[in-house]
Amino acid sequence: MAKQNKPERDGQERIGVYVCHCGTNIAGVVDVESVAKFAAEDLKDRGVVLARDYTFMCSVAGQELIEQDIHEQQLTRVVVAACSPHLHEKTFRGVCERSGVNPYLSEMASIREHVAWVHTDKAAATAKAKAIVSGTVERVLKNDPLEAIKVPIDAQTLVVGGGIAGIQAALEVAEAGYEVVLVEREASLGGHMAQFDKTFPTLDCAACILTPKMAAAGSHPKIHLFTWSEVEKVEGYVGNYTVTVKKKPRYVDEDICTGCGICVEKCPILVVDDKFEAGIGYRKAIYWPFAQAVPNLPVLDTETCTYYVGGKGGCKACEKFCPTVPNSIKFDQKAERVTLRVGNIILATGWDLFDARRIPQYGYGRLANVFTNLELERMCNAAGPTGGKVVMRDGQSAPKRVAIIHCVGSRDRNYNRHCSAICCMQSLKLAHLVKERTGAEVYNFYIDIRTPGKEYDEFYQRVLDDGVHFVRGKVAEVTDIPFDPAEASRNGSGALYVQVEDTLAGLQRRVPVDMVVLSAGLEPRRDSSEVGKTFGIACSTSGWFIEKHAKMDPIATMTEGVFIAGCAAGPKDIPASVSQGSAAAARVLNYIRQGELALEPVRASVLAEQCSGCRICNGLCPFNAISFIEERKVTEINAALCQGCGTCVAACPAGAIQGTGFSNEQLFAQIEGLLRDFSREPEVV
Amino acid sequence: MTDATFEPVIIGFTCNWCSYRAADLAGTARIKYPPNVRLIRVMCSGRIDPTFVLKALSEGADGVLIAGCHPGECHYLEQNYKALRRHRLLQKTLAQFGIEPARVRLTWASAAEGALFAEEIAAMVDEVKALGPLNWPARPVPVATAPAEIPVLGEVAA
Amino acid sequence: MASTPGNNRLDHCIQCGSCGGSCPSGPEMDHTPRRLFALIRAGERDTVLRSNAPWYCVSCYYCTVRCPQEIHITDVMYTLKSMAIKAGLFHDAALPDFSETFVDYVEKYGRSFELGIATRFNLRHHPLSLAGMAPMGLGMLKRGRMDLTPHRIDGMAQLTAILEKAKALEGTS
Amino acid sequence: MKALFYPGCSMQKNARPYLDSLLAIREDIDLELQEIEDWNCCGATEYMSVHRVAAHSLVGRNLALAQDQARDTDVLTAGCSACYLNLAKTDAQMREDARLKVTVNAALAAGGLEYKPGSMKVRHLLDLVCHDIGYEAVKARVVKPLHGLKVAAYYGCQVVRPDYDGHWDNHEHPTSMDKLLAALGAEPVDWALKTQCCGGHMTVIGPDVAFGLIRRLIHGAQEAGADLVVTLCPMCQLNLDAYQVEMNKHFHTDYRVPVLYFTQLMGMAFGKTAKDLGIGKEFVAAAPALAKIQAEAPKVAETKRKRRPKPGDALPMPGME
Repeated sequence: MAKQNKPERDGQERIGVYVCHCGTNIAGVVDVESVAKFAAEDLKDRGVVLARDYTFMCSVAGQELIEQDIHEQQLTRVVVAACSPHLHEKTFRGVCERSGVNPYLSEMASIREHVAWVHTDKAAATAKAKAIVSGTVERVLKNDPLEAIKVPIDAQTLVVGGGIAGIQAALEVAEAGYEVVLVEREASLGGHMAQFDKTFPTLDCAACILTPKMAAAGSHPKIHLFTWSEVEKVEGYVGNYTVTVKKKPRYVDEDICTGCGICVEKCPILVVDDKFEAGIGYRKAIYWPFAQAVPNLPVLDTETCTYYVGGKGGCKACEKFCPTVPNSIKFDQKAERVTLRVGNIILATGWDLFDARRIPQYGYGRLANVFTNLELERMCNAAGPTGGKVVMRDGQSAPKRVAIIHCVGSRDRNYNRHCSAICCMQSLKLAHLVKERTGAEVYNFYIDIRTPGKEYDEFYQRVLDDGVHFVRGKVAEVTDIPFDPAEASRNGSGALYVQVEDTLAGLQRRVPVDMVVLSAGLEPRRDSSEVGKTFGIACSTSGWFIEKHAKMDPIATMTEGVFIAGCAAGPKDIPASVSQGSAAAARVLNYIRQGELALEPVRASVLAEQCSGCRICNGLCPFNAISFIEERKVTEINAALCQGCGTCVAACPAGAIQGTGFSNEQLFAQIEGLLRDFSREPEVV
Repeated sequence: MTDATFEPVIIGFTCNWCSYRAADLAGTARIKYPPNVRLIRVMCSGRIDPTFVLKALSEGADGVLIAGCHPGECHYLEQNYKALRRHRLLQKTLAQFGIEPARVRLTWASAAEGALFAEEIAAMVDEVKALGPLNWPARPVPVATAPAEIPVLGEVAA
Repeated sequence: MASTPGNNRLDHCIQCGSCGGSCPSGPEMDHTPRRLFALIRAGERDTVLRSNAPWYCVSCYYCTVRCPQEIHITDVMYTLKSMAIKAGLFHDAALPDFSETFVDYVEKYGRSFELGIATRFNLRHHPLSLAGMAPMGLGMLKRGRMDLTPHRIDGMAQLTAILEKAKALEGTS
Repeated sequence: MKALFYPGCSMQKNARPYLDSLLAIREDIDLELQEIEDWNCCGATEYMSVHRVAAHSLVGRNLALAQDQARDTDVLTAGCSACYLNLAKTDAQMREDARLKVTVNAALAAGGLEYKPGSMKVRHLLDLVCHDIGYEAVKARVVKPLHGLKVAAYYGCQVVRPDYDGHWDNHEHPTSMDKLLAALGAEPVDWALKTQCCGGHMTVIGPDVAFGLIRRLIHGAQEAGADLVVTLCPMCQLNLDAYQVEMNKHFHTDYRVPVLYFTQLMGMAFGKTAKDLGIGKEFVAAAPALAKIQAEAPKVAETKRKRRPKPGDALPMPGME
């Protein structure tokens, strides 16, 4: 590394101040020349030897400007008044490092996000910018030259969620030759995609394009699969996470069971499967979620199995007929906990369907022939409960008139304000399938047809060719009660009336149909805030995980080492989920390949000679980094565990705990700088 | 004594993970709020030592805003609760210095709440403007501040 | 026009039609509430004030609770009615007259008086159907469910002062 | 429980049975009602169409009187939907809209009154009975359970919507009156039209619209197997009962579905006499329907044995919860 300019203590410091125009973003509101002049003149006594203002400090030219000044003017510290440090702190630290100044002797003064963009009064904004520059100069004087802390990265990666995004991420990391732990809460991989019959716009069969990836993930030597399991606890930090995975009991021994299926066949209990079959199919008490389940293992549902219900230990048919020796049915199997060390975590926890019961006027749960889109997907699926036939609730008769209602629960301030991105396309696909399977008259009720993807609008044209009727209007209600006997006689009993204003025709219509399909929107997982807390990341007000940057870094989060992919961060279609899975994997591989990660050198440490052993700080650290040394009656801080929050630094009555990066001296100086009143000194004209 | 031209100066302590990003988000969303607050970034609201607040007030600030993550969402798990404890204690100390407790306000703002944080700042500016300038060093300390009900030791012993 | 005090969220309307679809008297309206908002935004002041929609509104609040943009549609209808009266533009005179007859009685007695309202309104607008109303009127009388004479509240002077002041303020508000 | 009571104009004569039955059952459910002295009309759905601020001031006078006369209760209750809605709307909008609060109070000042928004909690009578007095307390008072009586609970619109203060469980599918009827021993029928509109003032200014709506409600109640409809609003009762006769003339039909108030049914279950409860004043006589109470022995609802589903059976039906 280049020779470092020796940082002299106060007095001989040579500070360079650079005020950025950021085009007109800053210069449009803040008088950048006057701020630069202020730094050069009013802060000369504080060590500022040079102050410039320039159009784009973050540009190559801007950076070279600093490098040139450091060499020609022997600058020892740099202050850049521009945007938020979250954007370019690394850039300007890099400039210093390249030109022989310790990177941590540079500071950014945020005069764009905190001044120019949020104030309109130019004079007040300029005055505020000057104060912030003064505060930052005082602070930078107190900065110490530091070295980034190198943290080793454990090469194993944790992927949470076995949907298409999680599978993709796990496969990409494993293919690169690194270990992956894939944890899935349900009994099999596949996520919601496994429930679909066809996918838009290509009408590929969902199972045909998903199961190969599931099988690959299931059998990949580098992927350790934990299905029917949940992550219970996460400790540690990027590169060194200790994760506790709770394997829920399957009551089937995974190593012995061959997946022959006799137990499922013999089990006498048939119950409604409201998980995979979305409530319109049945399953046994011991069951596979679906035929192509990976792993190919059944799981026993203790709520419906007679052995457990009433605790009388009855039936046990599955155990009797199980051919394996020793018997793979284990009624007393308990939950197991496994702890693992991983370096990075990818959350691909997916989405929940909006509960259509929350709109009573659509009649779901009350009117027999009102279905949700997932129920229709299961009906269309050849492996589904109706063998691919689209039928009404009686299980036999095919509908002659079907209504498909878009935006159920979406784009509505009473329910979910967001648009679910895929529910128009899913409605078009379902319209096509219903038309194809039953030849029925199909009515789609929409507010806007949104077909943003490749070949999406072409698919819409195809559905128009099918002769599907499109009525623009948000459906007001669905009722089975005719308005008057005349309407009843026209449509026969059992008809459902979709009451809507056809906004293009400008009149209120009551469209009689036999079957209504509610295209419900995507919602964040109901437990997304708990999961967020477990992994130390935040949820937005509507419940989706928050990205590090909505546009520039959508798969990272603010917590180093935790990444998000797929619908966990917001509604998106399958191609986007797959590409986010790959993107998250690429980012993780980048970290693994580096082998170590440079962390902010922000740590606390105890000056033993000043520590009075009062132990006030001992209880303050949730990371147990603070420990009391009995023999020497002083406290010590374990730098590896310390996360640098500084709570102990603030609490120490003797000031014995030092905090690098945010020391008391730095903050006191910044306060003084911010509040220094320059009006008394004569304004140098 | 609040003349119309008084513009309070308020020092704002924000934590790197939540409230500082809320301020950034208010910026990217171009949400306007009064320019009276000057922000300082710390890693966590737990880092804010009550002496920083007293230092800011003695240096001429008319108010101090402390903004951390919502309880339960702290990047360091629970350190914002300690900021809450310190703020409650500080309120008592301020009262004894004759400083209106409303001048030091504690609030929470998550990274997604740019608009809320801007509103919080605007509300505080109005409140401090109503209280008038602090210029603490010159402010007389009210005498009868000790609450009467502290029993004299003698009575307790008897 | 957009100064309707009901709610200035009119510009948030995405023309989805859930109000028009929910309205019990929607089919009889010349313009559904949705179309009225489009007309308001198009500046079609006269067409809007002449519309019979606000008068056919039965205040069942279906539209208000179902509006995905949380526009207080029923309140806007009330505002349109009072603006129509002020502007003297309405579909047919009978519609506002019922409200005004009701108001007259309340302002005279402090309480409503069904018999008076019904007879005066029908006399003026549907004299023929007055005869048709007789059986029901008699039925009500027979069952003691109709007063023959109005009752005046004690604080009439107080109420009148309040209403006069309110109307004066409303003129300005 | 003590509450200030705003009876409203309809209860004086048209809805006299509602008032009589309420006064009759008052002790049984220990509900102490203190009528507001010299209350004035709430403007129903008409006054607001002419003058907005004056309408709020009209209602404001009632709120101010209630606020001044209130002793050890801040609950203000009304039996009629329109009165309840206007009181609640004025209170809520004065809370939200500072300009309206100032203007209305300026008007009230002309009468020497002032109303501080939020000082009165405006609640509908049914809301008090179901949620404050409670189904158990009501059940405990039942002397003569209404077994054998099938009832369609009709909520109308202005009580459940817009529900400013969120008292009601659901704008579209409320269940509290159904539960109350069950507590009385009656059998509430499953009836989807329970919050559809009764036509309101359309019976006067647009009879065809009103008759269509009334027929749908009456026809729906009959289809659902109800012996009678029970409502909680004088205007709904008027439209469904008195105008049912007119509707029959209009459509040449012969519907005979009686319409009573829920307080009358409560009175029946508490063993009060029909006369005390004002039963008999309805246009479509309720006597034949009421005769069904305890006519035959209550058939015990046989629990259908959950037989095991077979393929080809109907698809399973999602529950309401």
